[in-house]
Amino acid sequence: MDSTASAESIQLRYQPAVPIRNGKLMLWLFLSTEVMFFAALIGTYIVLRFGAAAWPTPTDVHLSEPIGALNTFILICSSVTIVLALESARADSGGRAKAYLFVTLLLGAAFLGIKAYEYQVKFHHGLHVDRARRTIYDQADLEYASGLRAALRSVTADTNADAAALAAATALLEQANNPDADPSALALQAAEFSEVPEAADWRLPIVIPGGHMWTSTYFLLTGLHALHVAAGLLVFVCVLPLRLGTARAGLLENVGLYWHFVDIVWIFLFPLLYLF
Amino acid sequence: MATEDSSGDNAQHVTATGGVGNYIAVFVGLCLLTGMSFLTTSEWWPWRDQPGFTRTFMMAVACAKALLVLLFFMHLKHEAGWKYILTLPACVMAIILAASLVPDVGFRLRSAADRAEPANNTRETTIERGQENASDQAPSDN
Amino acid sequence: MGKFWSLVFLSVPVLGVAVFVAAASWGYWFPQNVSAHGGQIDHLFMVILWLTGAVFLATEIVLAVSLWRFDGAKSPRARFSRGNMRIELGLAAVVGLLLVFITVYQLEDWAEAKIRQPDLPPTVEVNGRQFEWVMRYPGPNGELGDADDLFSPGDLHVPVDEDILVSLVSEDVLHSFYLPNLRIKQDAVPGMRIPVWFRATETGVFDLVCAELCGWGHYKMAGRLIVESRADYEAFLTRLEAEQNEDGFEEQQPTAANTSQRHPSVAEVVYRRAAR
Amino acid sequence: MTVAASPSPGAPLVDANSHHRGFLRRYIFSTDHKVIGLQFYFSTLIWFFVGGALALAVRWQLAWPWSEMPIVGRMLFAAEGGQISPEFYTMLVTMHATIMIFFVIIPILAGAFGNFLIPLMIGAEDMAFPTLNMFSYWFMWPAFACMTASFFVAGGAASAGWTSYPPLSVLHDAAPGSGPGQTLWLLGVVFIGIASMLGSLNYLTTIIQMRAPGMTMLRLPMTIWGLFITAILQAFALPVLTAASVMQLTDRLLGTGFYLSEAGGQPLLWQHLFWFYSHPAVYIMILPAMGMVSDIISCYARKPLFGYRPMVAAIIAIAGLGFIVWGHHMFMSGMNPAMGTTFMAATILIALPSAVKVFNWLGTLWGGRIEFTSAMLNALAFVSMFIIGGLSGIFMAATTVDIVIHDTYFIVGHLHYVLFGGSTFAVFAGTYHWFPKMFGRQMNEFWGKVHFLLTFLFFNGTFFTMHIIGMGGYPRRVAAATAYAEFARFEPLNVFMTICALGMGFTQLIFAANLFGSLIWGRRADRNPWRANTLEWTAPSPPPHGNFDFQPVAYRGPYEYSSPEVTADFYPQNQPPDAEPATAAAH
Repeated sequence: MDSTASAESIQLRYQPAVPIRNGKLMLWLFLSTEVMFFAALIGTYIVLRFGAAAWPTPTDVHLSEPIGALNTFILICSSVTIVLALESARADSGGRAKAYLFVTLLLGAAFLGIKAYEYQVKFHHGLHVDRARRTIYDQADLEYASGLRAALRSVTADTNADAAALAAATALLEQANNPDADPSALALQAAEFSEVPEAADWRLPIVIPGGHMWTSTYFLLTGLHALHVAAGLLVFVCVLPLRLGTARAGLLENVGLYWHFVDIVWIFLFPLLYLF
Repeated sequence: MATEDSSGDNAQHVTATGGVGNYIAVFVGLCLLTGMSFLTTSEWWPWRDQPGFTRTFMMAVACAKALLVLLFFMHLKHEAGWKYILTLPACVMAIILAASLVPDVGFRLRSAADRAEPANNTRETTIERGQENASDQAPSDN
Repeated sequence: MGKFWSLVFLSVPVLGVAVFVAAASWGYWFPQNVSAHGGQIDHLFMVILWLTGAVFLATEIVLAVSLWRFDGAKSPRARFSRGNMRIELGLAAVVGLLLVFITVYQLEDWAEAKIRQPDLPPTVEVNGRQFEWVMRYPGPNGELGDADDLFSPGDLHVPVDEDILVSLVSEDVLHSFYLPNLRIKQDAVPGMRIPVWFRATETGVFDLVCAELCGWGHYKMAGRLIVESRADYEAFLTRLEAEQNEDGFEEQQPTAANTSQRHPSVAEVVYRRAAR
Repeated sequence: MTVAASPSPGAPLVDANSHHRGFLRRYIFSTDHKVIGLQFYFSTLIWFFVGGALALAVRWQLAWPWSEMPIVGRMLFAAEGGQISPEFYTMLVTMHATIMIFFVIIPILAGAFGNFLIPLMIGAEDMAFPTLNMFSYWFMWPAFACMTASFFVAGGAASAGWTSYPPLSVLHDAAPGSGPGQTLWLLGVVFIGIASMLGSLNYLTTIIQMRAPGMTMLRLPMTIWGLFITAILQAFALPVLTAASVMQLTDRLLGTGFYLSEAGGQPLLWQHLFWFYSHPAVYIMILPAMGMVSDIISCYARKPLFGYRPMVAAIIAIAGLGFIVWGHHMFMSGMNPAMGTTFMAATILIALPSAVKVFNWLGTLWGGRIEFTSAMLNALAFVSMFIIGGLSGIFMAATTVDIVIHDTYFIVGHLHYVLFGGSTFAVFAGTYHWFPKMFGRQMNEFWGKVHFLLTFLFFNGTFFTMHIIGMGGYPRRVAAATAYAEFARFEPLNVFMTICALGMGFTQLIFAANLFGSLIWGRRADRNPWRANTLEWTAPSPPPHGNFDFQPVAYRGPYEYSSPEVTADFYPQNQPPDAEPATAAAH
């Protein structure tokens, strides 16, 4: 045929190299880029963590393994529900697919909720990335001593404080004000002081060697993973109103592939961050 | 025309899957594996004093879990040959990247830890091959 | 027009060679070499220059000749040829051998320059900071890194004809310790102590250049390398010690604290200060 | 041949309504790959002139340090008496490199030519995901906005070098532009990363799935191969840069310490991650150019490309090796020297496929019937200059020799021979070659040749000299080497280079005038003005929305020029073997 043929009705034919939908191919390629993204992040974590001179233990940084395991379990459940949603869509039962997808959405939201609770615990103990709000120091040095002084001053200025604890705080402040005071000794005393139940909430600065790098890597890895989870939830919300029959099985499959990938990333993050 | 027909139709590309029973089995397997790696933190774990082995074990468990998800939930078990082209390069590249960071970034800082200098000196590191010398004191430390 | 364009392209190899010949004869060449190992590096450069120069001439001349010979205005019809695998493989083999030669030929020199550290105590610590070099020589007890060390900014004094081991550190950002006349270049990285070694063969005053962008004052981060006889070098150390002890102020305090008082670096200041 | 009506994804072939759409949908938020390609083309052209102006300012300072710049100096730096301040100089070098690499070379090759050519050359009606394609262009705009804004914030634009090495780029007080300017720079890089990633995934899917019947992978034109491999490089390498940039952003904004040794981080970590992207990026900037040049040389030599399969293998080899050589940027960085040896071996190996490519271009020319058009001349310049750039690269690859030339002008000369002498000449060649297809008009040949000749001469004058001062050890990125006694002798050469650079800069105005003038007054072009074989020349000029008014089918490879099977000296890919001499859609 030649150029004189009427163009209006032509549908071009192609010669695809792989027997899958374009969308699915694109999604797998996208997952490859995501693999590289997380490889860079996890690689960074591994080299910085195992190269570090010191690394905090889970108790140092209030990291709860059972909660991490629970979150792992939730994500695994959500992986099952979304694959069941896909099966239902393929069987053309849109209602069931929708129900499964909704459960997946709930599980994902639960994951994020637990994550938020974990973050809140960390923040409560002064484990921020933000230096200004962090009460942990990598080492007992002059910087630590000045941080301790500032914290003690705000404690002693607090009029509602418990009398006994207040007296202890004033005594410690006197010591800390001495320019010749040994920061390590101060750190030890401050740690004991933090054990006093009434004073625990005052959050005196503590020394956790490697604490800075721990907060950096923990919040970066879990934060970017949580962003991926949130993006997945957003997609669920967009997909839910559609009619999830056979025609949408491809779409649901793509969404599922992405969600499983997010699950796999967490499967690696859980032991690396919580159990190592 | 010699070439095969193109097909962009969604319905033609539904891959066979193992069915619901299969998924439940995989789910149980994943839960068991998670339990196993969680067990390493408990008191009953016999290799508590061997972190190297414990970590290897946990990574092996994680790889097994990832493989289960890939094979069954992501249906790779049932896909054609393209699955290798689309998945292996990224995995290989990821491993190359992480592995090549280790000798340069990981080991170098490690040598600082091995020296076991006093706490105020942990920032300074020495190139591995460099012999120890008295000048390790960091000039900018206090 | 084919001949004209052929000559334009022919001018590349002709002028290219002319530029190198002219540069060599008018003194636009390597900096004067005053190191024991520099001659070998210059030799390697020349080996690669001759090899690549030959390839450069051959390819550029073939290009110009084919433009001259196969000008479309006078050729009847192109010769139909899809290529010749045997020539390709032969070419690949020859080039491959050349490349292997280049690689292997300079392995030994690389090991000498960067891997086989001489077994001697560091002669001097060179500390890069914005925007000057601070040298730290061992004091009277001959040990680097203790209280009697001698500091001197700007000039690096080394004895002639002796193996020198420089211990290279940086206080704030990346710098690069570059001695053009000694064929030495090495980045200084904060947090790392990198050994650099050389042996100067001639006395004189040479440039010490910063070769890594280190901020607005990068262009003026110049020092001088002063290669002098053993006697002059020791006289310099004695003079330096006398100058330093006149201060009186520094003798009692530990050196490290001294250093940070005298040279508060950008990194230290920023890290110390609570983040904004 | 009949048209089998099989369903295909995407819009119908020729949208009957396409001519009735609003201006906004047709030219601004268009999903048509050709419009998007041209949007990329003109955006990058603007940045090309901005980046060029910055380069001229750099050259001015190097030739006549701390002297008053005529006209411009009075306007911009009245406070400093019209002279460039050292702070401003570091900003100039940083932004010149950033703009030229991220906003000109990469988007013009992958974005402009990639978008325009991929569907046309493989016989598709559009990209696989037209809307996504549109987003990949519009994600460039936040990046454009960030970089533009960074010039106007306190402290000025980023000035830590385009490599943005920490700690200089992380510490707020370390460099003048390390305030908001550096943050905007990083955000810009992240946005470009997203745009390029969307684009490259789209290209990959399109090339894999939407080739016309008969267009097997080994019948693809080299341009498509170059773009295909480039897209793979981008897909695998870019996420690493994005991750690294995110970490630098959190270091700067949130107080993490990945790159700060005081916090237990490692400055070298950034260099590893950065070069893991940026070394493949070097090939992202050259592989499509190599492909385009292969097509153009074969077309104007009227001769099949010499060794098509070796050429494809060479591109794949370059890309594959390109992933494991990033360490050669770090030989002097304090990296483990033993690793340097491994990286050197891999790097030197890259010269092998590069040599194969050069040899094959020469083999294509030998025995041809060369037509000296502007496109051909620029493509020949690419070959000639790439030889120099490739050979000078061997000096740096050899670790020991790298000790003396690392961070000197030898490197600056080398990279400009590859990026300007290579990629930019290929961009010129591609523009002259595909302009008729883009706009249905021809560019002016006379001014094209004048532009070529002047650019070629001035280019070599500027950058060849850099090898000489680089051998002399002249360090790069210094505002003036007046602090060093050793380098004073090179001042006359600096003046010479600057004069050439100014000449080269102003020569580009000829190109701009020719380009825009030809849009209006250019001679009308028919479908196939160059008598070329590839499929894009069988579509109308310019092609309508949907590209083809017939079903393209490939019967042979793209380089059957002067084939003994036909009397014409070209044999279009879609011409059925028995249909001599009717040249399917070519008039």
